[in-house]
Amino acid sequence: MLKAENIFAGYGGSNVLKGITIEVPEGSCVALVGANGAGKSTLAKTLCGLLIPEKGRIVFNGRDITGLCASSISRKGLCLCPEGRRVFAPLSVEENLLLGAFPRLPSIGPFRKKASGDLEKIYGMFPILMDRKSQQAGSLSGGEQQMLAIGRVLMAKPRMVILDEPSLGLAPIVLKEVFEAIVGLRRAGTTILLSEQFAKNALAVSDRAYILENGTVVLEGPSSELARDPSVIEAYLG
Amino acid sequence: MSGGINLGIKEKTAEHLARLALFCFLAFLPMIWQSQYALGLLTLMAVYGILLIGLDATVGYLGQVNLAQAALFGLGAYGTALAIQSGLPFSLALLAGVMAALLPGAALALPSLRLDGPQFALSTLSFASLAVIVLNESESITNGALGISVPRPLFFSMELDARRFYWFCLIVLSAVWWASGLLFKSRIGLAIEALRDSPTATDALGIGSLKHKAVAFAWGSSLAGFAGGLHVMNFGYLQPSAFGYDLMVILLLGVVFGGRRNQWGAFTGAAAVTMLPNLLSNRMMFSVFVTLGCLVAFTAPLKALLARRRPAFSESAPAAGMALCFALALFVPNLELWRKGIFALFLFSAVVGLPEGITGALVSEIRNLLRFSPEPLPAATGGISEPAPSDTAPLRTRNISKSFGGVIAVRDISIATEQGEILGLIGPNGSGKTTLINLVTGLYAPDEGSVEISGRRIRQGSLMAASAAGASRTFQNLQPFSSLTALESITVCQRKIDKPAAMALLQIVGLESKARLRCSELSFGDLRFLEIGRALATQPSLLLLDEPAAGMAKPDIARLIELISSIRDYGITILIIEHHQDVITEVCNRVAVMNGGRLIALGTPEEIRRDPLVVEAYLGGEETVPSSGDNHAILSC
Amino acid sequence: MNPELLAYAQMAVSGGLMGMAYALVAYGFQLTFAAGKAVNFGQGELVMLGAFIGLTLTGTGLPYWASISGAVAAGAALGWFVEKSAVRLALKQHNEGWILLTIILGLFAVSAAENIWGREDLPYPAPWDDGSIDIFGISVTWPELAVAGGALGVMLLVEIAKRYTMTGIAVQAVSADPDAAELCGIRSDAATSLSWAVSGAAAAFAGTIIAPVTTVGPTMAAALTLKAFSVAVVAGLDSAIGLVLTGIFLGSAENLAGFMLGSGWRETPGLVLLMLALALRPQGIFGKTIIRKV
Amino acid sequence: MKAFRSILAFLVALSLPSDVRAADVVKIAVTGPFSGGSAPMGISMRDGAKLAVSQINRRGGILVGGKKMQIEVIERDDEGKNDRGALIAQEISSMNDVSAVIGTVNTGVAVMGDKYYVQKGIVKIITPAAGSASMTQWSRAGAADLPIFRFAAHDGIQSRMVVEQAVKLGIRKVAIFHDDTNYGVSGRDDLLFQVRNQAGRLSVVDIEKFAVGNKDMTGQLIKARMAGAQAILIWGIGPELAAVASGKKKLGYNVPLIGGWTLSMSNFIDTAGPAGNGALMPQTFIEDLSVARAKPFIMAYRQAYRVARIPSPVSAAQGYDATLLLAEAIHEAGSTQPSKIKAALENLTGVVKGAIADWKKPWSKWSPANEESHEAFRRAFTVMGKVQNGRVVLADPADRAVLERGPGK
Repeated sequence: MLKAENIFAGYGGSNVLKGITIEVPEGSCVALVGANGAGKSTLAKTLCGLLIPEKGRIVFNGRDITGLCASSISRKGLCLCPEGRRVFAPLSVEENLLLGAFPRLPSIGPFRKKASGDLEKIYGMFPILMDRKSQQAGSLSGGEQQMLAIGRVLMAKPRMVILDEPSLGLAPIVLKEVFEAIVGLRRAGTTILLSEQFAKNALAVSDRAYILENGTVVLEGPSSELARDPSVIEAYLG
Repeated sequence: MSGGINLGIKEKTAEHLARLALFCFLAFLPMIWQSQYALGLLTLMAVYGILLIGLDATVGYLGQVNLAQAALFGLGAYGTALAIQSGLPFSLALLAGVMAALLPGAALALPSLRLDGPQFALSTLSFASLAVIVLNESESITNGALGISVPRPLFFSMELDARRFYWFCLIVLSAVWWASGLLFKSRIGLAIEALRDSPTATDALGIGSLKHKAVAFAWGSSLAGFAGGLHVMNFGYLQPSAFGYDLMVILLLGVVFGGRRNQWGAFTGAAAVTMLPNLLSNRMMFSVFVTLGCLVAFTAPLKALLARRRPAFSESAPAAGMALCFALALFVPNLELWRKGIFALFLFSAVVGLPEGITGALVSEIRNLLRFSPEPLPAATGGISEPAPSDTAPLRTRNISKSFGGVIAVRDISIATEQGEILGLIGPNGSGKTTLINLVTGLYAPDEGSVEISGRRIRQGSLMAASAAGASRTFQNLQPFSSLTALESITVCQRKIDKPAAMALLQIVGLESKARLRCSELSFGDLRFLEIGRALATQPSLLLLDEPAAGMAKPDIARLIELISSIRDYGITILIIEHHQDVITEVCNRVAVMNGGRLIALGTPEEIRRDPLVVEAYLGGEETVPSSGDNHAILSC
Repeated sequence: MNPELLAYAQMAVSGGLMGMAYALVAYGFQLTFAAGKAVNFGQGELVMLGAFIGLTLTGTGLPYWASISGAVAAGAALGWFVEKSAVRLALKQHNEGWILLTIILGLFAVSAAENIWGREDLPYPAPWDDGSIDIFGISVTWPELAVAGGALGVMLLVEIAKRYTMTGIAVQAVSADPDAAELCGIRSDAATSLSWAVSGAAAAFAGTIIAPVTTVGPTMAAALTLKAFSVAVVAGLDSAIGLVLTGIFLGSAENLAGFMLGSGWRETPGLVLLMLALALRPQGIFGKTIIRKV
Repeated sequence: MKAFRSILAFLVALSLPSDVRAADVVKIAVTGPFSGGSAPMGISMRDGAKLAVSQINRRGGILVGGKKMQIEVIERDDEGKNDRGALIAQEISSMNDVSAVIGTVNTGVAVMGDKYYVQKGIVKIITPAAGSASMTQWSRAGAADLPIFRFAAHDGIQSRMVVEQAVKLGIRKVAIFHDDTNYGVSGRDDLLFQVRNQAGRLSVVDIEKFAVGNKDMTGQLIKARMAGAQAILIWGIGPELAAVASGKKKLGYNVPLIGGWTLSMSNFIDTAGPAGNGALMPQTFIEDLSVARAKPFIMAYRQAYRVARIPSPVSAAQGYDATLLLAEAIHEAGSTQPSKIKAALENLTGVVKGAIADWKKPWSKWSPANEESHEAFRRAFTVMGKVQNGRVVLADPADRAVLERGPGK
């Protein structure tokens, strides 16, 4: 479904990613694991068009999407749920969700009505969002914001979702709910690329994983094998 | 380093020689070009030169769009005119002009210097409008719209005819040029440049911002007043309406056109502003200029087209502007009627195509063609200075908390450091580490709790206070002073410029060979080291390093570890946020672990490694992952 | 009523009505500021061009409403052009060049207008009677009422569009977080351009409703821009209602100042208020505070 | 390189002392605001002057010392800005081959620039600037010899007529309105002086100032009405005058509006519309085809510049007549030298048939004690005009004789 070959990318001339190649098969859940600063978020941004790679090729669903802007990539069905949630703070929860479905909603007219079915599903998945639907997104707690961010991505009915650090800054109890949501997504057959600093969690929910260090892939394989590999733990705690 | 002819002299010397040649030429010009008109133009050019060098202080060096210069110019002119009317001699009259601009300028500076960008522009704009209104309405003093006429006073019992007056203006211009160059190469000037590049870093390093901004603004205002005084002596008649919006726009654009942050640029701008209205009265010459402009403007897009790529906006827009000018030159019967339009087109092309102005573009051309000998570097002596020993903890936080829009970033943290220790601060991303440092250094005011540095309680939300108490920091997202060299980045942070000591610091961070390079030319890793050097230059007792190893290559990390240990050996306390475990294990005496805004563990690196809470925080706990078998909401996506 | 008091009331009312025009132009600033933290220092010139284009279209015999629509469309195109040619590049480069470029474009607009329509102030015909109506001794003209009504109407319309259309919500999303909006499939650039186009349209509309009161000339809007800036800064660039209130207040205040201190001092309340606001509350009376990030 | 050379050539050309004068050309300069707020006046004046030049050139030129010489016009736009005007004066006065200058609309420009002409002895005919200061500065400075002449009904005359008109209408209390420019403020002072001369027959109950660009005069008008003014005497430029007229209409404050000649400008008449009807102003010239003397000029102007109406008829006619007078002086001087032209202007012997009048010795030898010596217009040949349905007509039909006969001094 998604294939990135030999990606070099970074900010202001310095390359954070130094030749990364990964592949995400359709219907699978692939994890990107690595310490902070290893380049997970940079890779996620590059894949979905927020960063233009210096070198390399990205193919999604059989089409070359290298160099396309983020909105076009998102319209093609590859959606990123960004690091730090990035909900639209001044807008209401429901508006945030509607924006997820922006490309397929009419710009004027009964867009709420058209999206109501999808909204129902999201509210079914995250009942807390239903209670808060007319509240400003900025006033939600961190966990609620993360739910909202995931919900927003799902509204787009993506073929594939990249989840960038969904656990960022969340309390453990809240984490559980987030990961439940991810497992739910998987079951529904959505292809997922999960970039995650909590290796155990990531390996537990994914089929395959890539271990990143310093902008390169140092280890890859089925998640269950990697979870048992002592060098993974070593890579984390030094 | 590119090739080119080696001149064998220093760039500074070459510049001095060029300037000398220019002034000699200007001084002799009235001898060969004997016309009252020419003299009038030249005098006006010299006066505008002074005015624009002043304007460059704010527009160029401070990087703020200042729309008050024309009004300050007018105030200065009125000050001088009124002083002459009341019988003051030449020098006192000029001084009165300077004061008449400086004092209102100061009144304007106090509120507006804290502002940025459009807001600064707006406050100066409204000041300018107010000043013209006041001049026009205070009929009893300024004679209002009728204007005032004054004779040129005697210059120490000597009568200045037009030519002598021109020479006098030239002398003043050269003095102002020299002084301005000196000011902006001094520590104040460096601080101002640093401030433009990163106000956060200058605040955090205690370089001080408001004071330096005020100096630059005051200098600019005084020059405006001075120029105003000369202006009224030149023309002998004043009316408030002459100092309105039109003049303001023309002056501003003159500086931008000529090139900012450079006295040559201000002078070029003054020449352009003076000569431009005359350009249109000679059609032949105008056509030549436009043709030339077109040639220059079209090279960039043509090059792009030849290289088979779409020309960028900054390449095609100037060409379009000049083409439009060309069309006007061809088809418009009376060019005078299009004066503003033509002016606008020229400027548009210049601002888009030559962001550094005419002189900026020329200077870089010259640097390509010619090679100059480098400035000699001072020998390194001195280095890190040891903080005075004290009994109080270098850093103590008491129950501080901070939340942003519903998300609690830091909750109830109390830490204390011992003198000369390295305290590591680790935790997963988003656990609140940087927020904690921002609270400690005063960037954020805590919602609750207090911070003490070396026993001094830090005023809430004040970066300067933390710096004054002896805390100095680096930044996770680099905050380089891009337009300064590595050496200048260090000296600007020193309490008093001490180049040998700065060289020594560069040596310590391993950048002595790159002392002359601008920060914009340094690599990411070099900048990280430079930030540490910068922080050390403030002679801190507490050093806060925010992810110093982020983005560094392996060998650099080894160097960093060595550097941090050696800094500690001087007795400086260090608080370090870091993700690289090897850095933490090798240098830290103690490690504090944060998760979800809380402090979850504190101990030696060994203890921390074995702490199950920490392991869980980093790797994630089993219990957070749903067991397979649970029934979940299923989406039909 | 006491004639003196009546005079004050008269001044306050006419000022307040014209203050709505300031609010409308300031609203144009608010739209573009939300979209990309930039404002058009040549907004006044768009007002002027809008008025001239409206005048020309009326001159061709088009009905009044059609000519206004034409002017508004042209204003939208011009606003879009300003963003494309002056603001976009400079904002990407993070320098203050855009301030200069918008001033320069304004300068060119004035020059072009001088040569196309002449330098003289021209009267602008309006379909309503130019007489006045008397309300408790205060005379109000129809063109003045049209200014107030038109300004309110346009702002209301745009606010409704912002809240109750998907495009409007998307534009708000872009101003909150352009990258995140891109990730939702919203073209941030297009949304920013749209904001500038709407801002230009509002300016042009302002021109067509102000012109019957003030006449049309190349320099008609120079003073207006400054006042609109005052309103925008004093109110803050977040709240449309704040702009209206501040506009009315400022319009009345300057009329009363002119009346009491002499007409030369008319402009001063706006300017003093602007300086005070910048010094004491840079985000504006109705604005929100901004958090600095490292 | 090419550009540099042409710049150099330009500089050299400027610096050459032009002894080598083109033998059969008389150079005169026309300066004024051709852009900016006063442009309608400047442009009308310039076009009037150029019309005269083209008529003279078509007839073969001026006969100077037995030789026909063509007139060449150098145009300079001072934008109505003082220092720009001063620079232009410096430029023209250092050209060395310019015989005379016609122009200047803004009094401030004249005050700042004319000294350069005086230094070089270059003849200048000021038109249409009417502000008192442009001539009084010379009498005050005690200039013994002056090459500056004025060809406009100066504010002294105009304000006297305005005040007399108010008295004639039986008005006792007036308000003075003026703009905040040099022109408006000096007009106010002239009006106050004239009112004082009326020995109590008239009193000023209110003085109101307005800014250029101000379109809402309600406040000023309310104050004037509260003060009980029965007429408004006004000094300003077109658009703002129109704002006063419409403000009066809005408030239903129907009192006469009497002011300077600028009330005849098209931008007042058009902008004010019906509200401007009845405004009274002194005129040296009225664009009225039924006046036989004016008709040829009006027709020629309208044809040459393809307009249905002259933007500022007074400026145009004054520019035209001033040029004719200058040509006559050059002819009588028999030389293109400024000093001789000046002497000829001070003692013109021929009669010049202009659009405004038949001019007989309009100026005399300069005397610092009496600025009138270099003023061409007198009270006697200025009439009151009145705005009526978009045109200026004679306020008193009896004055037609003045226009037809012309003053003839």
